[in-house]
Amino acid sequence: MSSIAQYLLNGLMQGTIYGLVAIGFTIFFGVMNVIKFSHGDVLTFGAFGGLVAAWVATALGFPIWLELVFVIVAAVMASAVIGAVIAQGLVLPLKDAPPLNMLLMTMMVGTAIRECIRLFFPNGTNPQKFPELLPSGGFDLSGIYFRYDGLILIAAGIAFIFLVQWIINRTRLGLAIRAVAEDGETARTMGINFTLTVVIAFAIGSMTAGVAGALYGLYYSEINYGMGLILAIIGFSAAIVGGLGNIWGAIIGGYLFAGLQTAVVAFLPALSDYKNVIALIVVVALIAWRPTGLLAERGSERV
Amino acid sequence: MTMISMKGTAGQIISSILVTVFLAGSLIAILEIEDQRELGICVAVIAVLSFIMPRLGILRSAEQAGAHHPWAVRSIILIGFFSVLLILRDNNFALLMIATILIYATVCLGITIQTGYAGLFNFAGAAFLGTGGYTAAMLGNVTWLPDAVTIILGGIIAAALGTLLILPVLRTRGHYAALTTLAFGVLFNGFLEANELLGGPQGLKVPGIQMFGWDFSNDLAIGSYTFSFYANYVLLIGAIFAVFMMFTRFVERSWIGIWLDAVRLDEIAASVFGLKVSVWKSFAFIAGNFLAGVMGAVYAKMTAFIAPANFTFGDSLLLVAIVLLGGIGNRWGVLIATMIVILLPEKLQFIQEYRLLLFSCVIIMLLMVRPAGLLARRVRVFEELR
Amino acid sequence: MVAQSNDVIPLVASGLSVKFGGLLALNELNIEVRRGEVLGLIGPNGSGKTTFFNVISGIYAASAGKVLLDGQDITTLKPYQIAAHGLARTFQRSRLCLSLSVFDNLMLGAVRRLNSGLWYNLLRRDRLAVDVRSAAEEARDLLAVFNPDLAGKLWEPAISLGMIDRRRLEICRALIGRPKIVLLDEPSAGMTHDETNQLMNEILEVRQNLGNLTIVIVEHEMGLIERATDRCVVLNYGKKICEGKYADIAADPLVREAYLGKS
Amino acid sequence: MRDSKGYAWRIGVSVLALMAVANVDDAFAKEKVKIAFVGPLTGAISQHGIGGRNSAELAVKLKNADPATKYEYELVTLDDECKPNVAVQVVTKIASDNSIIAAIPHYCSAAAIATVDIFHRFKLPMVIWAAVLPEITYAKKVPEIHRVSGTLIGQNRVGAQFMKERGYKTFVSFADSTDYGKSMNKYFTEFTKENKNEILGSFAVPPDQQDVSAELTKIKELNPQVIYFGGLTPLGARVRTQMEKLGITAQLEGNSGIMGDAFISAVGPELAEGTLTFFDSPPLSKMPGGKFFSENYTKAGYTQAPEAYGPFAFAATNLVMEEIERVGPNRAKITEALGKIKDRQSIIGPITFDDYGQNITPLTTKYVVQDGKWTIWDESEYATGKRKLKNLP
Repeated sequence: MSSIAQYLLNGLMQGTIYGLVAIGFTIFFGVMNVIKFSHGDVLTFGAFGGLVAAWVATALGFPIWLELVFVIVAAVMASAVIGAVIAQGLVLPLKDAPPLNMLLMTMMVGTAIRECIRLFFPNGTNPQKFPELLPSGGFDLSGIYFRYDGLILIAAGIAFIFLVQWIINRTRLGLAIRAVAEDGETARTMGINFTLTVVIAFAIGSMTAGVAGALYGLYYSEINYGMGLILAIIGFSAAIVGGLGNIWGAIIGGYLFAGLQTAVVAFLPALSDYKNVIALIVVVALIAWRPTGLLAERGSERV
Repeated sequence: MTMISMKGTAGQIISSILVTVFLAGSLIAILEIEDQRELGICVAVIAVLSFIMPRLGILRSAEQAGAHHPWAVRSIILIGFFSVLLILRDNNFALLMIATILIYATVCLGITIQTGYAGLFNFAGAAFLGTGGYTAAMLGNVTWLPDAVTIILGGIIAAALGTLLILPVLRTRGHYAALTTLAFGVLFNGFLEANELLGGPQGLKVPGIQMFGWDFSNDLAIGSYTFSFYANYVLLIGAIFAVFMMFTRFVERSWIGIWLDAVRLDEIAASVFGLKVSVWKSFAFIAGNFLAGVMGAVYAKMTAFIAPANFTFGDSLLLVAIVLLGGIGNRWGVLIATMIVILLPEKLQFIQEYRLLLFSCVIIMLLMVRPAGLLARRVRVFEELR
Repeated sequence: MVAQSNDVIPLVASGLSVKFGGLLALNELNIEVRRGEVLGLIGPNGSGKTTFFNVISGIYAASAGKVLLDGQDITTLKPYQIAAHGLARTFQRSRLCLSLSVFDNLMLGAVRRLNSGLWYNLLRRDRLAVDVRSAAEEARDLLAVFNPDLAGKLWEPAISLGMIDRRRLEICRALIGRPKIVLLDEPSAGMTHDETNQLMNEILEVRQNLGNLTIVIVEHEMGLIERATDRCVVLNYGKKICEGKYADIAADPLVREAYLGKS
Repeated sequence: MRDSKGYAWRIGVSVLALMAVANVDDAFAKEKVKIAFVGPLTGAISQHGIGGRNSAELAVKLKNADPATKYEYELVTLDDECKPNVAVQVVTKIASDNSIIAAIPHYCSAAAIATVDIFHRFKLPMVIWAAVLPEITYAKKVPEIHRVSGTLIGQNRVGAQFMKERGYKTFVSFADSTDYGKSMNKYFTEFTKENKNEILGSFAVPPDQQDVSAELTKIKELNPQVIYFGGLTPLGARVRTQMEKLGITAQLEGNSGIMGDAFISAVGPELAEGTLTFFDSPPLSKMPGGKFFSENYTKAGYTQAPEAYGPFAFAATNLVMEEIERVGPNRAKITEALGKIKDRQSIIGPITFDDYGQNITPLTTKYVVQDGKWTIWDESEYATGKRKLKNLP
């Protein structure tokens, strides 16, 4: 029984990270009808930003809790900046190009970010040690090993999900983003600064990646330049399964994917290396069954 | 720059000769030149020429020639092809690169039918290429089966595997369709890595091609010239490429071509006027995958080895990049884009680990500068059938 | 194809309803279209005219009731199956394939009449050439009825045409398939008064050549309805509120109320 | 953060150097001889490829600096991206370029297997500097094929015996799903069964898998004394850190794939402490030419570490150049000369090629991590008993 709970805990943590990544995809799709495939590498960029902040913090002798805040803020800002730069410099100019051009361009941007980290970050190819800033150890509750940092990170992840949810649905800025998502032209005529809103939306979407990157580093205490690609594929699948444009869909998609992966290893250990294969098979089957995702995407085609 | 009058049959023939000589010449130059400085100059000259040529209307009239005197243009192209083969006859590496370019160009013809004509996103091109390759590997030790049949079977099995994806592909649109094929591509690669029967990550050896009683691994002697054994593959793949270029042209220049375009542009209108959209999408999807499967089998037999690492998500991305950069839906654009996308990383070997970075930046730049691709697709005109 | 006997009514909608979520777009509609007539379908915006067309052509599914085309039940058929029964239509917002040539757009309308076999298209190129030539000829003649210089632009992309020529192309696309019934959705939208008249004459002229084609036309231009239709049906909030000759319905208080609101 | 301008300066200089090399007209210089280096310079394990490339470059630089040599050597470097089809492409390029006399190819086994036939077809002699899969040399006798690095059989045989002596009984194997991992697992299982120890389970995950907590939870259930890891540094680091997170206290037994300071810096000295591994060469410091190699390597200004197989690339390049000095730049002569190499001194110790071209002298050395450094077992405090391995019975 105890290991079932342990699997649940692992799945929850993974699901939180996949959910955060998927939220980014949903926001970009909502606002610009664009799949920004470099999102996974923006996450890596954020994580490396956090790592650099950690080095600086230890150099300046910050206390642990201040270093933790400094790392998370740096990760979030790094991703936000690069997300905004990509939006302004590459996504907006290609706004009217066919979707395939945009998809390919964002994939190449992802590759470029990955290569830059690998080449120009000192020893970029090697896995990097991420400092342990959270209290280590854990406590045993009837056989289940609960780690302090695991619990804190899951809570932080879920808190951030609600924060983004709140920004999008409860603030004026969120209203502007949703208006632009609904219909760019009308939003513009209503006096919303289209470009600025899009850039801010991309920045917020990238911030979720930054947080996910920092959480990833803190939880696994190791980051590497190539972790973005597989996270992008999983985050993209989660956002689509949940129904693009729908924040809750992305979150559910993230936990679903993590659950699938954990279930395969927990119940079919012999197939553990088919883990991603099986999860993706389920994703394809789900899409065949509900072609616009579980929580149907915004209205079907107007005739 | 006023258009020099290239009208009239003579003008058109001359222009198509000029275009063929230019293409053949730049291919030979890029393959033969190793020194970085000379290569830089050569690339600059090619860039300038390819900037001037359309301005002089040479490209336009070469196209006219293709429409009005198809067999004349085809023979010019054939002569060009054989002269390249003759000049590079003992340069093994150059011939291998030409064969690789023709393989990728043919696969991209298939993807052009899928994405360019029917509008289906296919991010699993490498998976179908791999299916063909693994079919050739598995059937390798079935000695009584002639290689021609193995290659065709590669295509059939790839097409059959594609039908598993038909339902999600047909029911989804836009980004959802992209996910379905993307997930399938990643899944296929994961399956190969984990599967023992198919040789797992270590890969499999694949026997070479024996056709018409001739072992392709022997050097070829024609008249007084001896050709490297890769020439056998270049000839076979060149022939297959020519057949499928004609197949793609016939598909595009027929009622089917119009139906595919209509399905891409407006499914509802297409259905309202009587087109069973699922039939035409399936036709395009299966035809494209068949092409990928056939060339996968040939590619595996030529490189005599196959492993999952060859068919990753990145390779599928490469195929999509080629089709896009060439000018979506334009057959000749696909050939030229394949040359660029295959030769560029090879020629960038001298900057070693910075190769991939520069390659991705070049693609981004091309996408920003020429979103419609190198040779944008012209409106279909049936006038040669008039 | 079912032999077209004269007594069977070409198009019958009985008890036809369509629900979008809570909204009842069509409410128990009973409409009959007689052979060879031009039926006007009028009503204020949002009264369900276009929804009616979309249900008949199979794009929207009916929530209740039945639709018969030549006596055959087409309620649950898909658009391409209904087209095979000889029904063609135009769209309120033009749905031309703009990047394709005028000829290609027209040929889409003639899908039923063209041979789409793989063998034929890929290998019988000579026969195909003959087919294309005759199709081009027929296309030119049809376009010439509407606008002679449009007939000259067969190989131009549809995007290069002006608004009115695009509307003519869309109508020709519906007619070239020699359908039994044509549904015209606001053909005169965006046209001046005399342009509308001229367009209607061209439609009626072509109708003669095609042997008394049955037409259902949705229109706001009352002058055109008066001149061109044999009968009219007035819809309001998805219900049929009046039916009959134009003169009678024009006088009907219910119709005036529907259009002008309570006086 | 170290100033990244260091990189820009290095790129600038190498580009200028390349231009200069192309221009200089060597009227009086010695005859130029080209040898090729092939390794994974892009992708997840490019640190090993770049470390190997730098070491090979260093060997060529030192050789050219020595006035007594007859020829001037030029190293042609190519990236095989650790992919078989790219490997076939680049090897065909160097094999069909007659000015290239010999090659130092491949870190990745899948790439090496794919190109063995091409080296044979074009009679291009080569010395593999890293790929450890046995089939590369032992599949069939090919005169052109040689390998300085040991196969992974030796390290598993010695490892299984060593763990038996320590008294360990129950094992779990955790390998990556590449050919390297599968082969490691195969020989680990073979020799562990030979020593009558019990394998409770074996797991395989793709090398780029980020989260292995699910598999480790399963292992925690099985509660083995030792976890055997068959894979490379990136995955190894993740396994070790996530073991700690899940409170798994099993002893970690590694392989040559995690040798090198990348593993220790990735998991941190405390977690790396006590990790055992078995590697077919003495540590750099203990190698006969070790100090000489590491001094020159840092002096040459390479920022990327040579990694575990750097010295092997250096030794292989030197070996080839020594043979060229002896018999002249001719492929057939070099192939024959390499075949006859016996007890040839090199910085990684004596090199002897058997008739399959496999270097049979590398002695498997036992290592344990002590205070953040790979230390030879016999010289460590674990051997003297001052420190204890984990889970000792």
